[in-house]
Amino acid sequence: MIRTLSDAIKDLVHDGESVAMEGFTHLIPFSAADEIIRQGIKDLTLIRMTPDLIYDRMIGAGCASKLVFSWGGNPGVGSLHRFRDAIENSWPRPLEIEEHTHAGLANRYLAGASGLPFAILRGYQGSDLLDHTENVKIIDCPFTGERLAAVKAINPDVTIIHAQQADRNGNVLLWGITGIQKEAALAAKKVIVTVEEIVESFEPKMNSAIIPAFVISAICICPKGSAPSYALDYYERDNDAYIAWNIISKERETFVAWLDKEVLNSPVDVVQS
Amino acid sequence: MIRTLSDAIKDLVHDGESVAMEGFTHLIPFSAADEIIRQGIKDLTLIRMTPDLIYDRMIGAGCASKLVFSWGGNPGVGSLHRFRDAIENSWPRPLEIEEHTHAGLANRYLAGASGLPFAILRGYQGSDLLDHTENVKIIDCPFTGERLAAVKAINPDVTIIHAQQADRNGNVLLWGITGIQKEAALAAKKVIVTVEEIVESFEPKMNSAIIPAFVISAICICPKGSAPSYALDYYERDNDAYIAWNIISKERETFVAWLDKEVLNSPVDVVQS
Amino acid sequence: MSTDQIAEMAWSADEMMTVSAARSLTNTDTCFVGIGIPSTAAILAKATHAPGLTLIYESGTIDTNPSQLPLSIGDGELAQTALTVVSIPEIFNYWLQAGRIKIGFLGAAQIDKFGNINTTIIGSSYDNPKVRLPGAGGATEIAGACIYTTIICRQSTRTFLEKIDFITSCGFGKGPGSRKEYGLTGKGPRNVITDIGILEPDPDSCELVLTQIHVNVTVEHALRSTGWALKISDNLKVTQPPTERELEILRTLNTTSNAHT
Amino acid sequence: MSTDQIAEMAWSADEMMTVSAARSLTNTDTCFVGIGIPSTAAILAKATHAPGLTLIYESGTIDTNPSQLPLSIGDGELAQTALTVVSIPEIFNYWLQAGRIKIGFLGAAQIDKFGNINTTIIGSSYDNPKVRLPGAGGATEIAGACIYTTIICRQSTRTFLEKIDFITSCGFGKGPGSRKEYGLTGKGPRNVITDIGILEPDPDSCELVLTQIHVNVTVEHALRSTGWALKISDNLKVTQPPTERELEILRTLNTTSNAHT
Repeated sequence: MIRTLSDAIKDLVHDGESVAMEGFTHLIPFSAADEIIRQGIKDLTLIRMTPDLIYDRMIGAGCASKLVFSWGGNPGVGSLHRFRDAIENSWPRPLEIEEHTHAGLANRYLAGASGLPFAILRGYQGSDLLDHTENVKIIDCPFTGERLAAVKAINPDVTIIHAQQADRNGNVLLWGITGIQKEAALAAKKVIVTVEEIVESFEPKMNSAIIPAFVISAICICPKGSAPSYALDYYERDNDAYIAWNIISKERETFVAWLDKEVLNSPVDVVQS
Repeated sequence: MIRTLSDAIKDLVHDGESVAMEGFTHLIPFSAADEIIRQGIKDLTLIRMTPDLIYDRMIGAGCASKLVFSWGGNPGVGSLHRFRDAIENSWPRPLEIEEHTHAGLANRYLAGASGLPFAILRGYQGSDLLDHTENVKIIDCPFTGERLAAVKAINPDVTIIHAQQADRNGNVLLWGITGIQKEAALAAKKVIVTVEEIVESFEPKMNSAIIPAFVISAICICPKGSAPSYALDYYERDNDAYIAWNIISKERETFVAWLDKEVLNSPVDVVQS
Repeated sequence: MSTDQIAEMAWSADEMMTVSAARSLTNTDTCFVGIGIPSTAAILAKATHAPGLTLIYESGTIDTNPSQLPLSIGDGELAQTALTVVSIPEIFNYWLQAGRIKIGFLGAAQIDKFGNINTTIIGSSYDNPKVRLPGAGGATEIAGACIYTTIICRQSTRTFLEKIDFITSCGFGKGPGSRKEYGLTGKGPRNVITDIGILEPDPDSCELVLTQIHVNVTVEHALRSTGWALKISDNLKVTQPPTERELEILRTLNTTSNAHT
Repeated sequence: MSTDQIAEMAWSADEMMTVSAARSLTNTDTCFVGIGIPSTAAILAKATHAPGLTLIYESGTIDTNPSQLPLSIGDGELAQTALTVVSIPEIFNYWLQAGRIKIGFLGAAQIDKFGNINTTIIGSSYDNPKVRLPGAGGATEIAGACIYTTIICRQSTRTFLEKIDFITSCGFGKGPGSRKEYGLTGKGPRNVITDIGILEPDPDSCELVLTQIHVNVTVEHALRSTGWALKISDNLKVTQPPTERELEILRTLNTTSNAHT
């Protein structure tokens, strides 16, 4: 179950599939994204609450035909230029979007992880988003008559997450901001986890989550696999890289040059356990 | 916010209220139950997934007029005799019951904690329980048409739980089997937490939950407050006491004698921070 | 059974039942375990032929490795030896309901020929029961959502009934099509393992059929211990006796427990 | 403002806005914080008059105590200094949706006189926007479920509009009754804090009224910076200038951050 990243992506991610790559600011699986770009995988439906730089790269590289998201900015910096260029100008190809609120998309994952066809929340109402999105309906509470939002379960073909540690049996430990990763993984048909390292046993951590091996398809060892986001207790967020992205990504030419140098011609280190 | 148990129960638990005292085998708040019995509080609607010895005592002592539950046995031993005597023979008073499955009652708490009027689950269908319980309806999924169970939110007037530790600010840490305690606490209007001890700061624990002070009404220091159940890393489950209860509780006379000696005339130690 | 047969046996009928249930689990299974004999059987499987078996209890303990038999479903031993412990809503919603668990191991106070089980009341009235049993606990949704269930209980005309007093957890309901009608996502009972033998559902009628009989037990005894006209498989197998190792480990487990099961 | 007025000021308009927002929080509040100036203001409040303030971010960090300004909503600093960190579904369902948070601190790209805000698109077409903004994030449900919200944004005729291009998050909707109709459980905007002053909703009409003006700013400037016929309170107050301590702590905070807000 411990495999190289290139093998895992080749076997488990295919053209036209829906792919969720989660990690809320923390533990964003950048190495896996770069490998998907290198393998030239196309027509993906990319799902992620915050597209962030990871999907800005993939959208700019032409991997995606659809994006399901709930907040598309460069946190603390400003716009995601490749995301905007795709939506505003269809470059490098048209990008269909399905837009949600954070609470709505989180509950779509939650329903998916729970084996339910939908989830309910107090949300969307009073927002124009309700007129412009799919997979949200307003229903009546069968007990009180209150009107609530129902969101359809989301079950990605593949979920990819990054974690600090796995053990030799393929169980995964992550800690700090654990975000939506457990739900995204449990909602998916296939699960790839990139990790900083393999350890002999897990030590107690505040605010940790464990994902058992029996729901995971592949583990790949990718040190610094979430940079320029961060892995708590391993490395810090590279805020300068987030700020620099604003310049790199602004124009197509600088983006293409960057992609060519930093991703396409920068193969992943092959790490095997 | 750190108070004596007798003061907290006097101020926060009143005749006729609905009270949830949770802890799934682990961390069952026995000391608080005994104090409710001593104060002679009556007509309570008692809510708990597993009534266990804690509610067998309270039912036998006449505190309850209604019980909401999902599994009423003495774990690994057999029957709860006071629970059965109340249902089968209305002793010491009639006991109305509202019976659920574990998954159903857990989701009633979950809806309560989430500020939703109901929750959905795949459950109850195919069981005769559906014809004999309240607050469950079968609804259609608005996306797929599948039929699912909807359970009404439960919001107890008071939830009482036991935890290993609180800090001086009134934040609570529990670990090990954390059960339904967080949901039961967050669903309630008032929350009492009895704890083994007050600590200066919390250390990381595997599988822990923290409940912030701002949702808690009172903290009471009750060492061994969950015996004869257990508090992980403090004391073990007193399995002999669970087995002995089968004898003590079988006949009304032995139960009454036990209650008189061990609860009514055995006042709680006053522990103040 | 004749007294001769009993005298010959180096094991009890409960031991044969527990060993048979243990054997039904494989090394790669995930098993949602109820307390009592189901738990003993699952721990026995893990201690013998299936060390990789993943045990999950409704207390939220996932991949737990108890070295002794727990008395309750939430003993400290289960938490301390688990890979992880999750909350009660999580264990039911994310793990059980989502269909991630292959086998649910259940007990029963009464069972009918469609594998429906009663753990709620004995008597004709829910409101005035003759005997009040513990109720559903996790069983209703375990029976609904595990890919398969295995029901483990002693076989007699008091427990194996044409009509049970209350359906707590659905097996095949009224027969073919019922599970689909109720929206139950799992496939239902795979087998019922008793102190007499093993019953399996007929693929067409869903009715439980005796497909295996324990060594030294007669078909006549099986028929006399069943409250409906029990069908016997044309291809009835005989259970291999417990091995010395199975018995030794089972008995060691039983001595390490306080459990009165 | 005249050039004279600007020369006199020992602080910027953004600093006055941030200090005013900080002052609106009390020591016992719980505050759900968005990133940028709302976060700066909340951290400033905690560092000055409200050390007991409970800060909650949508990344799941509860009761966090950052000593510097986070660039993102999920910086390591926020997790490491938090009482606890919960999952994303938990922060939205158990904490925000359940109405446990008193104040939601929100920014806006456009706002109308009923406190509805737009953070989604600029232009007349959702499908072909002139400018694509980040979208809702947590804002829609923060605006719905916090007991009150405070909106913090610079005031100009580009942002304060009679009709905004898209309602991302509901303030008072179409006016009295709208929040109830939409099932929104919170009370809606308590105030809008800008670089010019503070607007509060009229209790009857729900329309935002200028109730406070920052020192050295004129009413005429406020009127010219608003895209609707702004009503001025009969009882217009003037903001106390930032204290030396407020400015000193705010500027220290800003130098410890990479944030370009």
